[in-house]
Amino acid sequence: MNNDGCETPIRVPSAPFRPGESASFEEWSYSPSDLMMPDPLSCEPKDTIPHSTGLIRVLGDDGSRSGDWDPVISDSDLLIGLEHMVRLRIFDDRMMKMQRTGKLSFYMRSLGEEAIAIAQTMALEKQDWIFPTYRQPGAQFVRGRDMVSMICHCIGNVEDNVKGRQMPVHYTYREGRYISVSSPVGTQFSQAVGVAMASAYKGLDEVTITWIGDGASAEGDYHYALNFASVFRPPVILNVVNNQWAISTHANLASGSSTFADRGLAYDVPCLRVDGNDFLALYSVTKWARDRASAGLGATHIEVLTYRAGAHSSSDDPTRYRPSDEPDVWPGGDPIHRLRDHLISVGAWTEEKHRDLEGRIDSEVMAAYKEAVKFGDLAQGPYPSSDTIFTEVYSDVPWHLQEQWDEMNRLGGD
Amino acid sequence: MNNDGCETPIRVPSAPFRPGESASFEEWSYSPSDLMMPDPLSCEPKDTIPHSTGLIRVLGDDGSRSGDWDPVISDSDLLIGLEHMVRLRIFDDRMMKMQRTGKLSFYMRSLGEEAIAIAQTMALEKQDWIFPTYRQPGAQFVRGRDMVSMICHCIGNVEDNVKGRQMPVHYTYREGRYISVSSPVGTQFSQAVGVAMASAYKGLDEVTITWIGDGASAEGDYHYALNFASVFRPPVILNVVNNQWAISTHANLASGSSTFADRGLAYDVPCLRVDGNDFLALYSVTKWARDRASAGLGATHIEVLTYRAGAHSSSDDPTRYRPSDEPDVWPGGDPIHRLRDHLISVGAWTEEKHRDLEGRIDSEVMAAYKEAVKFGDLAQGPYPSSDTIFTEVYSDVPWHLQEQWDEMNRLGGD
Amino acid sequence: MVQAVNSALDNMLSKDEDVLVFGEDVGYFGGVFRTTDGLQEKHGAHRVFDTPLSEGGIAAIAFGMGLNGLKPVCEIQFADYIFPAYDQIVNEIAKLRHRSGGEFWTPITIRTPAGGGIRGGHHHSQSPESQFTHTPGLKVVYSSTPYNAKGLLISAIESEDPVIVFEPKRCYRGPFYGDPHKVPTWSGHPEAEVPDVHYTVPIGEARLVNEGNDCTVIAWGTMVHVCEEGIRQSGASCDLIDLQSLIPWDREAVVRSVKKTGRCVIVHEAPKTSGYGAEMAASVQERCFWSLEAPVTRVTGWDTPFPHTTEWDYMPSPQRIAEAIRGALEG
Amino acid sequence: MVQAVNSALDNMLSKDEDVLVFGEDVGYFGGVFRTTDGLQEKHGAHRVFDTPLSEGGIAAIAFGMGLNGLKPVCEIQFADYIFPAYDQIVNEIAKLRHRSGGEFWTPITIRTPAGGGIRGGHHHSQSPESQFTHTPGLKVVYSSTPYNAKGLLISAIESEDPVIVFEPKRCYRGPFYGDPHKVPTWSGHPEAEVPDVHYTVPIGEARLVNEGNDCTVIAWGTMVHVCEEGIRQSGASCDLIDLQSLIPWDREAVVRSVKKTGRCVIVHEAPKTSGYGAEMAASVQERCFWSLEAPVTRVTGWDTPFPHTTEWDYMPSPQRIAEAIRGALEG
Ligand SMILES: Cc1ncc(C[n+]2csc(CCOP(=O)(O)OP(=O)(O)O)c2C)c(N)n1
Ligand SMILES: Cc1ncc(C[n+]2csc(CCOP(=O)(O)OP(=O)(O)O)c2C)c(N)n1
Ligand SMILES: [Mg+2]
Ligand SMILES: [Mg+2]
Repeated sequence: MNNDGCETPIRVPSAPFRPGESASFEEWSYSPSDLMMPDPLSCEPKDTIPHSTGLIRVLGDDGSRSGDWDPVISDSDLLIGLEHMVRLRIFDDRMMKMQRTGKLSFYMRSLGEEAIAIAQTMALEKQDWIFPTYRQPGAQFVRGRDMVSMICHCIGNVEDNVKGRQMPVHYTYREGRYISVSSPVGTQFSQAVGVAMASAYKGLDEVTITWIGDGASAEGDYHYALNFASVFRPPVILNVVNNQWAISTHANLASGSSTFADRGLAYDVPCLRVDGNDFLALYSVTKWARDRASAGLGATHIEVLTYRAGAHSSSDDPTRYRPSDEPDVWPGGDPIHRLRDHLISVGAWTEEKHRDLEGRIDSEVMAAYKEAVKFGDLAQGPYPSSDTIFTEVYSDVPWHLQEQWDEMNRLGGD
Repeated sequence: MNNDGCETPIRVPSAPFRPGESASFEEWSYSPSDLMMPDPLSCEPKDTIPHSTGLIRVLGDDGSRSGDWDPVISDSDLLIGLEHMVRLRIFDDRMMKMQRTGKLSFYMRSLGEEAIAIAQTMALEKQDWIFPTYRQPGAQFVRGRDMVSMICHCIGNVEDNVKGRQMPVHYTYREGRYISVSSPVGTQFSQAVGVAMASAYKGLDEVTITWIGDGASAEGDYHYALNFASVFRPPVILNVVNNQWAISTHANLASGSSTFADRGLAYDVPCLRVDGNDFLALYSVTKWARDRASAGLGATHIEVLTYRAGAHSSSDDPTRYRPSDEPDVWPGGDPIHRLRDHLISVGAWTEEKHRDLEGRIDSEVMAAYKEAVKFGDLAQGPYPSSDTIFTEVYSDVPWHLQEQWDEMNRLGGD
Repeated sequence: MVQAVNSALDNMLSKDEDVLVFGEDVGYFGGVFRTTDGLQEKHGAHRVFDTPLSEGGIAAIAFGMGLNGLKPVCEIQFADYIFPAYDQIVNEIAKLRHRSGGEFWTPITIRTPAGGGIRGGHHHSQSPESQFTHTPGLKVVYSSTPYNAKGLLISAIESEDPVIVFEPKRCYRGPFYGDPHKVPTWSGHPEAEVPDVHYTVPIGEARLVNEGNDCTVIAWGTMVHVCEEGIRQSGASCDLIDLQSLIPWDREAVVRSVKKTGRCVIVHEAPKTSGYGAEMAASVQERCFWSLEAPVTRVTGWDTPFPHTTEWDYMPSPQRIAEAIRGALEG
Repeated sequence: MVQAVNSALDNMLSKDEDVLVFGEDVGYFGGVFRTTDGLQEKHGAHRVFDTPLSEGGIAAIAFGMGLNGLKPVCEIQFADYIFPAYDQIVNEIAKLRHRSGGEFWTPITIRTPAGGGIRGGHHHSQSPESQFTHTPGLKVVYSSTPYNAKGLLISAIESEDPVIVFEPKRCYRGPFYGDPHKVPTWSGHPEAEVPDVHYTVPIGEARLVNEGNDCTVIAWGTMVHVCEEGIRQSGASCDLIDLQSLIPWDREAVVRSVKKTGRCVIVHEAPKTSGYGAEMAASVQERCFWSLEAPVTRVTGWDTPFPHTTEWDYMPSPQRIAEAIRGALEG
């Protein structure tokens, strides 16, 4: 049946395409020359009205870079970004395979969204705080995290720094100022404002970046974040990653509005809408937002337009709720291919080098994986000791936990 | 000390004026001819951009009515509205006096905001649902509620239809489709969307109107209401009453934005900002919103700009946090005087008639009050029987409540 | 059990046009646990639909719909995610009838999959029933089998009061006896025969799963099955009471049994402190003190967040239950 | 008591520049109960400030500030309004240290006035402590006098863990002995002498208010004073334990006393079912079963919303407490 609500007494919107239909999108009319870059330090929120409804792009459909937002970044840095993206994709593929064999309980890929956290983190300074959801693991590569340690977390072995307490992909990496991922969606968005308020209070040049999904932006925390940011103007970058889906729920059901970006304007916060598969544009808007934040001008609200090319998670089967060709016909392209093709077109890279890179990273991931499983995996153990159930609940172990801990051990916890 | 945060590392905004300073506002530049009235049935949300930043007025500073928004309403209906406003003000004054003598535990006036619920309810149909906060009691007069019964609630006697369970001013009046007031601020805003969705589902021509304060608009429920309204487009009228204060907290601290009205645009909902002390303008925008709702076009978001002329409640002393002259210099005027003067200027009313009206209503209120106290008051009792503690918690009385009820009676509850 | 829930919803959607079903991913897709599969197609998108990802908003619109004459049944995708709706539930939904002097009420049903055993870690494993049992105005039920999952849900939807319905997600596909390496299905289980037609399991009635004389074991949700195994391992002869309804609970069944056995062990997954087992233990000793031959004890999750890899060391195991029963017998 | 709270905040603001104080109306105005009066003027608006009316937002920014090295102390204006922040508190604040393998933590303090006796009706009277005691990772304290209000608050702020601090608003201006017609002030009360300087009342320690041999009475908040009067009326010789800390609670003090007296009555304002009295009763009978000569009983608010005009029939009265003590003595 047609679940478009127009014929029903109550209006219930629907996804644009459902299985059995064939998805088709109009070609993008957005081009890199559409939008000027306002001066970050003198820009007023209302100056960003065009930026909140248009789309900031740097990489054109032909792979060339242009426009006002074209950032200053060296090809060698771009190659680093490309490498991280390739790394993340291969890493994800490996983990997904391992999930199928029971080495992990669960997995979530960043497929199609690799550019986001990688480009944005590269645009920040080392002291800046990253407050991610489960789809920004790539930031850790930028911050230098050891892949073995990431895998140890995912496979829940004795070296997992989360100590087997949370599901895979709930990374924490204090050294890289990458804040612990939590499952309840949205909560980090408002918390990040507090992190940034503390930086401001201490007078430090620290910016906090955070993300929320198109789906999760319906939570109260979204409103808290924007509103507190609008009142206290802390140095925070608030990204809504609109990948068009929240599990099976299309963004049409997340909001009745056309863009997420423009929501920030009502809070008197500048708003940018950026092509989330365009590494250069992401880098550029993030630098712009950081410049403002660092100058004491407060938050920037960014809609990152992308497409969740894979399943929501290893538990999900998107063919049940969207046409299987939808990812392919979506006009935003693949973020890795787009940056690769650009670098090739300017002579900084070649197809062959790319294949070599993929090969090298594949080996790197395999090696890391082999190293990690030495410490155990979910299928076989060893797991973190069951003692980790009782530690770090509090800063100390209160008597009632100690009593229960003793009881567990008496009854033969390991 | 100056608590303007500009000199502090963290930005903390302040109220524009504090005790010891003298308040001054610019004269309003808004005039009734500023804004056109778009056709309610063809208007797109973005057509209301000017209406969300300007101010819809009908009554000019000179007491004349004009402009596109001037509604069709007879002078006799306006006189009814005037009478209800006068009634509410005198009622409030009486209750406040009685509060000081202990006949009520607590009271909240609508001083300066009398026009809002009265004009808006008059613009609706009988079958429409009123979902108020504590500052819209006036709607009950429009719906014909007996004043004695309202007083019985406030003084918590045996005839209180809330049965002594909630504080004064937490009216409920099912016959008038006036839904029970609850203390947690904001909750009614999102609930009202559900009430309206049910009306739509049943295919009835019923519209729901609700209000939220400038302060309370920071709660998650505000976001839920707007977002669900934007997705499901039920027949609901969502008012933010910006009376500039939330207890001691100025609207500057409720939001960083300039108007509350324009927030709805980001949810693709038409937005109007209206002079909340202008009876005619309120009536007009509400009719406009109802026409849309009733035609299946969904919600309208309205900022009602007014000023809380009195204390927050009987427990509050506003001279501690704002200049005592602030209410007087605020340029919005007094809603009763403005309508009175208009009606006098068109020859439909006279000063003398107004004084007579006040006298008559004063007697009416006194008579009602005397009638009500016959059933007891908070100082002397009798109160609703303590049995009312146990009834209507559930549709029946489960055994554990029965057991406790028996225990109370055994121990000498009355 | 998934089909039983689906069947309850299907029956009620067919029987009463005031029934609506909604929540995150429940519409087109049919729910992440598939409990609403096919219902949108059958009953229409105006009756079975997806909502924005906002538990607070879901509860709020349910409140309003219930107030305005409908019987909304909403799903919170995981019980762990019910907390953004906590204010709407405990301050608003629970109190409407009372606060309005009986003028308004909102007879809604909130369904939510709860409990551990699916490697869900901190936030896909919690069993927050006790945080709702402290709120007057709410009824709270917790199913354990396909039969009572359907019967309790229908009772909840038909109730004139708001009801929170916990469903043990670990048992959606089969009972769980405490051994993670065994994955039995429901087929052949006596409580898995679910009539297609409308029937109810009344709110307030417990189910006697097992009869015995040595000790009374009280449990709900997944733990009912784990207790069966625990009792077997203990070698004792026990009454096993599946409470089914937490508010109101079945006083007669519990008191009768404990007066008979003189001993009582209460088992639940949630942390011990202030879990619903505390209320059961407090009530049992208040009502049966002179019959008790040993303290009432509790076997529960530890007072820590719910872990991921070590969840089998967290959830009450048959061994722990057996040991507690033996402890009770020794007095 | 208001001054004691104010003094604690003032001491800590002076001592530690990482301490910030904020919430609804706490800045310029000094709080609707005046507990933060004068602090903004003294310490600056960057350290003591008003926030938007959003309890969820307040808790969330406190989380972030605590994570980033500060010691935020936020106020929820009434405990009834803490529920919009419930998700941030129970799913986020409580679990951060554990979930991050100890990499991050947020040592925040949430203060909130709780309890009845001020004619507050449904939503200005609730005492929701038990709804926080079920969440591992939180510490929970409940003051009753000026002395412990200050000492517990300082301990909370200095704690490395998140602490919820309930303050009995009925006692802000004076103790309450259960007679609404008498309004004593704190002056002359032994626990009202509050040193200006920094001192602590350690979290986890109870206070023995009264010593006796017949029965142990356990209470917290306003009820401590009502119990004094109830004990007097009962004519019995009782240990009166002011629990002060609910998580963790003082096992030694409670067990020692009940083993001595053999009888125990627990008193709180919140509804009975799943109130913290359930945990106390369950724990006491588990730990002291063989010493008990009567069931542990509870005197509590009824399992209904909190009423307005009839609140004196709702809150435990000295008479009800006396009757429960006599009941315990009769066994
Ligand atoms: C509070 C809460 N409610 C529900 C869920 C279950 N859930 C996990 S992810 C998800 C969809 C999120 O969609 P979106 O925010 O768009 O992020 P994306 O997965 O697309 O990156 C849902 C409903 C959750 N984790 N937290
Ligand atoms: C959830 C919640 N938090 C706090 C309060 C306490 N409180 C009552 S009214 C109020 C201020 C409301 O201001 P506003 O929304 O602007 O409405 P106004 O009083 O100006 O009409 C506050 C903080 C409450 N009632 N509910
Ligand atoms: Mg998404
Ligand atoms: Mg206001």
